[in-house]
Amino acid sequence: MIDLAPYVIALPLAGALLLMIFGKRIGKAAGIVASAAIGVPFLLALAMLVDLLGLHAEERSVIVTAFEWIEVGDFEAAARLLVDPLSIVMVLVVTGVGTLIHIYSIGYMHGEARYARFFSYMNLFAASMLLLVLADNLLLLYVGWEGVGLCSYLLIGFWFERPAAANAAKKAFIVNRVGDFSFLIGIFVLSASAGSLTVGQVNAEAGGMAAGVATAAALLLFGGATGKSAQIPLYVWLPDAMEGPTPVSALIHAATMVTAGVYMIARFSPVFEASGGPALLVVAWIGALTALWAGLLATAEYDIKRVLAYSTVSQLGYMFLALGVGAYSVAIFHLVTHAFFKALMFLGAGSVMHSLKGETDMRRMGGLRKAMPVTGWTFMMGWLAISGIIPFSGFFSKDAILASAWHEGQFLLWLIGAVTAVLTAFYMSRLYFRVFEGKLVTPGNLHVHDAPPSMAAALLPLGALAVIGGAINLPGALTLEVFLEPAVGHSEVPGGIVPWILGAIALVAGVAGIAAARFLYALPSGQKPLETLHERFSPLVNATQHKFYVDELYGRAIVLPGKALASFCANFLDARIVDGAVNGVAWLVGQSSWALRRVQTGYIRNYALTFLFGVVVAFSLLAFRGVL
Amino acid sequence: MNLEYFVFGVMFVMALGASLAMLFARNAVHAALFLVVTQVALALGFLLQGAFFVAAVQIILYAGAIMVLFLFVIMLLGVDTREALIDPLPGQRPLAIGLGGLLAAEILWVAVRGVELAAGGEDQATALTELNQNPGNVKALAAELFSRYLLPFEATSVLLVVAIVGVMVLARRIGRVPNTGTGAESASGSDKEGAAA
Amino acid sequence: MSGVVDLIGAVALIGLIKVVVVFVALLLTAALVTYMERKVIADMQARVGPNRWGPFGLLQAIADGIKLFFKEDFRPAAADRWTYAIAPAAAMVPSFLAIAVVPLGDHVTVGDRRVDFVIADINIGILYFLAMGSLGVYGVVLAGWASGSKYPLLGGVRSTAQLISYEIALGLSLVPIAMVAGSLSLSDIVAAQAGTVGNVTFFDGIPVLEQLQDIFSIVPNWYIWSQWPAFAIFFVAGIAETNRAPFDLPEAETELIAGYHTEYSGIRFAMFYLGEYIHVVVLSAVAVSLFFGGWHGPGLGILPWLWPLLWFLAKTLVVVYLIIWLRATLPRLRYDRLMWLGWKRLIPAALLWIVVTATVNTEGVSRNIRLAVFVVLAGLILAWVGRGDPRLAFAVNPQSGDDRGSA
Amino acid sequence: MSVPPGYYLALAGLMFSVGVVGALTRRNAIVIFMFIELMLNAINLIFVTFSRMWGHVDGQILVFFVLVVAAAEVVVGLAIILVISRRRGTANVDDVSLLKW
Repeated sequence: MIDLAPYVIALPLAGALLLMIFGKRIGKAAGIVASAAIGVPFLLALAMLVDLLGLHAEERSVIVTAFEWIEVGDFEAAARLLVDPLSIVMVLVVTGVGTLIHIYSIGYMHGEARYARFFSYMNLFAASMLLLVLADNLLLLYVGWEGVGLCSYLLIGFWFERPAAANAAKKAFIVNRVGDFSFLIGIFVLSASAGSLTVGQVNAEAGGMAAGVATAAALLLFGGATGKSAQIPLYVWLPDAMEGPTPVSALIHAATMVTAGVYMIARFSPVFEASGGPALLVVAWIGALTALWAGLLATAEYDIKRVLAYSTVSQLGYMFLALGVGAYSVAIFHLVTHAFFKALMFLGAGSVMHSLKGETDMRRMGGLRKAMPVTGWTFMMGWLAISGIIPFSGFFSKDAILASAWHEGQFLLWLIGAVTAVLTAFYMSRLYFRVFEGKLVTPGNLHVHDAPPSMAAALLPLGALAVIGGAINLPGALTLEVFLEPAVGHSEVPGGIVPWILGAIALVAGVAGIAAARFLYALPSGQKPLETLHERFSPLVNATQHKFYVDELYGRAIVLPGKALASFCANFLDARIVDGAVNGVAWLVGQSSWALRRVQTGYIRNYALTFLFGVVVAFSLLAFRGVL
Repeated sequence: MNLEYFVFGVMFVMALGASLAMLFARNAVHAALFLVVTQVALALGFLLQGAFFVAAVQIILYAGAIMVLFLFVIMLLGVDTREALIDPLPGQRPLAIGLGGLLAAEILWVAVRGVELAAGGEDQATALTELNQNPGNVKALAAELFSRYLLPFEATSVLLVVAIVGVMVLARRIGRVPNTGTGAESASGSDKEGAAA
Repeated sequence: MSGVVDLIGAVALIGLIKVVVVFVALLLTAALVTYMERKVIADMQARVGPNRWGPFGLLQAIADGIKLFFKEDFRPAAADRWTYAIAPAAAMVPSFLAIAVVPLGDHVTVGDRRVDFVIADINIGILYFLAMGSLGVYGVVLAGWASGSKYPLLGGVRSTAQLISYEIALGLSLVPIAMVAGSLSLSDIVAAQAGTVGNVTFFDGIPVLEQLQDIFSIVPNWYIWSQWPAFAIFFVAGIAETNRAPFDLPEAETELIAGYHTEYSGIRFAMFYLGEYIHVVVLSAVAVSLFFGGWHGPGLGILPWLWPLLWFLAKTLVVVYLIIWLRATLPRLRYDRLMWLGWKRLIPAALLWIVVTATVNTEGVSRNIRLAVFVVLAGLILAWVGRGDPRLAFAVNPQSGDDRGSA
Repeated sequence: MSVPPGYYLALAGLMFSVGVVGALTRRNAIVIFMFIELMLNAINLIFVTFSRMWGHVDGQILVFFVLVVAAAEVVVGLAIILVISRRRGTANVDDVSLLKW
């Protein structure tokens, strides 16, 4: 079954092409076609997983050649796919969550004019993402990397009639290009120093690389990851990306694409290891700071989807923190659980927006759990999971990250993580209490209805996964860490009493956050302290509400000089110098032809005379040079 | 041997004199006649150098066909009027004569050096004589023409066909309704065709 | 430079004698032919013809010559002086020159020197004949143009087109002869026609016809038997070259007074006249050499060199008679018919005949097959040429107009 | 001792120069054409002379090609002159000066 790996990519790609060409003809069936195009690969992936489990642990890395791609002399880049524990986990997440989101979209996008096109993009995205995770070759990986970027751009700007959506798409694309550029150079450095483009070869050669080269390559790769996975300083595009349809946010900006950076670093962990301390430290610190930073921003946001977006950024920061402390399998574990509960919450938010005619401001909502029970209850699962309440999935993964940081001796990082855990619980609870608890509030007193069957069909399984997803890494059973070991190496799990204490602290942090939020936002008594708080810390609150002025800073520091440079190029360089040169040459030619055209008398005998003159001159030259 | 020099002298005077006379002839028909004389003289020159077949072809084709064609067109168009002596293009005539003289001087200089060059070529001249006797001039030519020069030879046939078609197109009078085929019109039509081809 | 010596050798003593003798003989023959033409035509038209001067009017030609010689030489005012003067000579000289390559008889041995009865046996004889024929055009053209008069000019233009048209057919008709003889020299061609046809096995096995085969052992081996289509084309084109009836359009008296020599009189007119008759004689002589075995013929033991000359003269006069006969018989062609005949019948027929000859003379083809192919293809060509102009059919019966799409 | 080739070459060169001067000074298109023919004839003489010099017939064969090209050129050229003359009533090349700005 593992040989079928190319079909995992080919099916969504075929679906995308089919819908692109015959989309109008297919019409309403597009959603079903697209869901099938991603659902069947999920089943294939399950079968592949079974096959893989059937192999000995050391042999769980199978290379499948789809076709020979480029062969120039010694250089060859075959379209080879690498099926190993890491990629199969990613494939399962992408296809599994992706299938649910596709099914959800059938209901959510119902009545949309560009229905088939949406699903075409979604399938194309799935194909690109699967190519990214399955590629055994840096070039192929880069194709997938750019492919998901393209689809992200297309889907964020799906409602391109809205300037906000169009701008958000452009922003996402441009910010991502910065990261992609870094990534590309990283690939060049790797291929130059490793002499090969295949993942296995690069990782095998990594140990022999000079530390400086490895560090440079690692940092460049991480630069790519900061773009794709929305880390400081390139996180700014993700909140704006919420302009896209909600299923897009759920699939791309929560579950899959933004985790590509995490996957990529896990994939090239030997390179990061080879660089020694600095690179991993940078990764860890950037991750921790992003987690804290985004958590702070999320507390002041009123847009329901943006809160979730900041939350995503924050949780991705956790994952990078885990990567940075060398706990790759933990990072992947959190990636998986996060995919479950964050997709769930996005879809829940989408369900809310769907029934509130697109309303996203949480100040105009309230008490919706009773009005839409399915959405409310499943959202609650997600809320509890992200808040780190035992036994929901988020607790296990977050706890594992914090434990790994502690174990590595990075106490400061552990502290930041713990504080962020409090913040996470706080802002998610704020969201939950505002929207689902309390008195029923709807904009314009709409009649609220619960999610339609297809949406519910996605919400319920995801809710269940959010609850029990932590089970995949329960100590003692067949754990994810053990499964991933051949691919990303062993991660030390602290023994003794320490993990239990750390787990307790994490749980306490989550509970504390929830309690604070409940006090401030859910209880009537919290109204006054909240206002006091706002007054007391008004500059901080203000700054938070303005996203710490990062967009403005970028606007001043990068966009304005860029515009000035462009304007300089356009108005001076191009208009004066380039055009001036071109026009000057034209003017010169025109003037000289005006002068020279007097030679052209029209009398053929004059022309012949000139001809004779040339002959005589040529003859004389030859004669004098003694040729004749 | 002196006889050959004598014939060459006659030929030289005839050819050069006729060309110069052609230059100064103000009448087109006279110019054509001098050109015929030049060509006949050249044919004599060819004979002197053992190129019998070429000499015959020179007479048949140049003097017999091409020049007759010239005369035909001159008579047909009636362009045998005398040209004015003053050249309307300023400087054309002195420049042309000057440059032509320069060219002549240069060619003469090269030819004189060519005489030295040819001193070693006398042996080969006898080779040509032998060639003219053994397979004969015509056969030697034919053997070369139809073996080594076959492709150019065929190319010239294409050239001739193209020329014929081109002339037909050029000389055709457009818009003339074909008559019953018995009138004078078609007579003049075939007249053109005949003359042109 | 053996060829050069050959040619220049004509200037040497024996050559000089030959030239003089042949020149005089040719003049006499031409004079005889003028007389002959008048007599023959008169006979055909049931008249008497010249009969005042000398026995049977034999001195008539001399009388004419003397008369023309003493007549006033008249030049029109608009004439181009030098060209007008040169034209008659230009008409006459090439005809004289053409006889140089024709072998008039066998050789004679004087002392230890062999003397051939040919002025210059050059190896491109046929081409030389064609070259002289093409130079003959100038007399007509220049006369027409130089007279400064419209009828001569029209005659000149007509003859220009006519001559260069028929020259092609004339040249092409000689190619098959060169092919079968393997030489361009007239002497070689004549030599190739020596003897008789010999044993023909074509009729072997056919009872009666088998007996007839013996007849071939006395039939002379002339090219006329196998090359008669070439002879037909040559003869027609040759008559057109000489501007004689029925192709005498340049001087068609009903249309152009006397064509290119309208303005000429006296000795210059005589030169045109003489040139034409010399041309006729030379044409006949060449035809005899090419197709009728030249000077070959049975002779008696005494004076062996004389008989070939006599045979040659006799054969030539027969051909001349044929030409005169044509003049007395056929009406003049209309100009477009002339062009039609030249371009659309004679040239294609000549080309076709070249192909046939080349095919049939391929190595390894048996003589019988050659004969059979000859008979069939020659018949087909004859039928095609004789089919006539389809436009004529249309003129007679408009409904039957086929093949006039190109008109 | 036969005439050295240099003499022939000199004659050809002189004839060629005469042809050049004639083609440049005369105005009648047909006459210009004749001078071009004169130049071609001079070239033919050169070919034949070289043929004798080197003792093979290649030069004479080239004369054929020159002849063919000359024939084709004359035929087409005269037809063009014929057409121009019919249209514009002149064969003077200076009257046909359209080849300019």
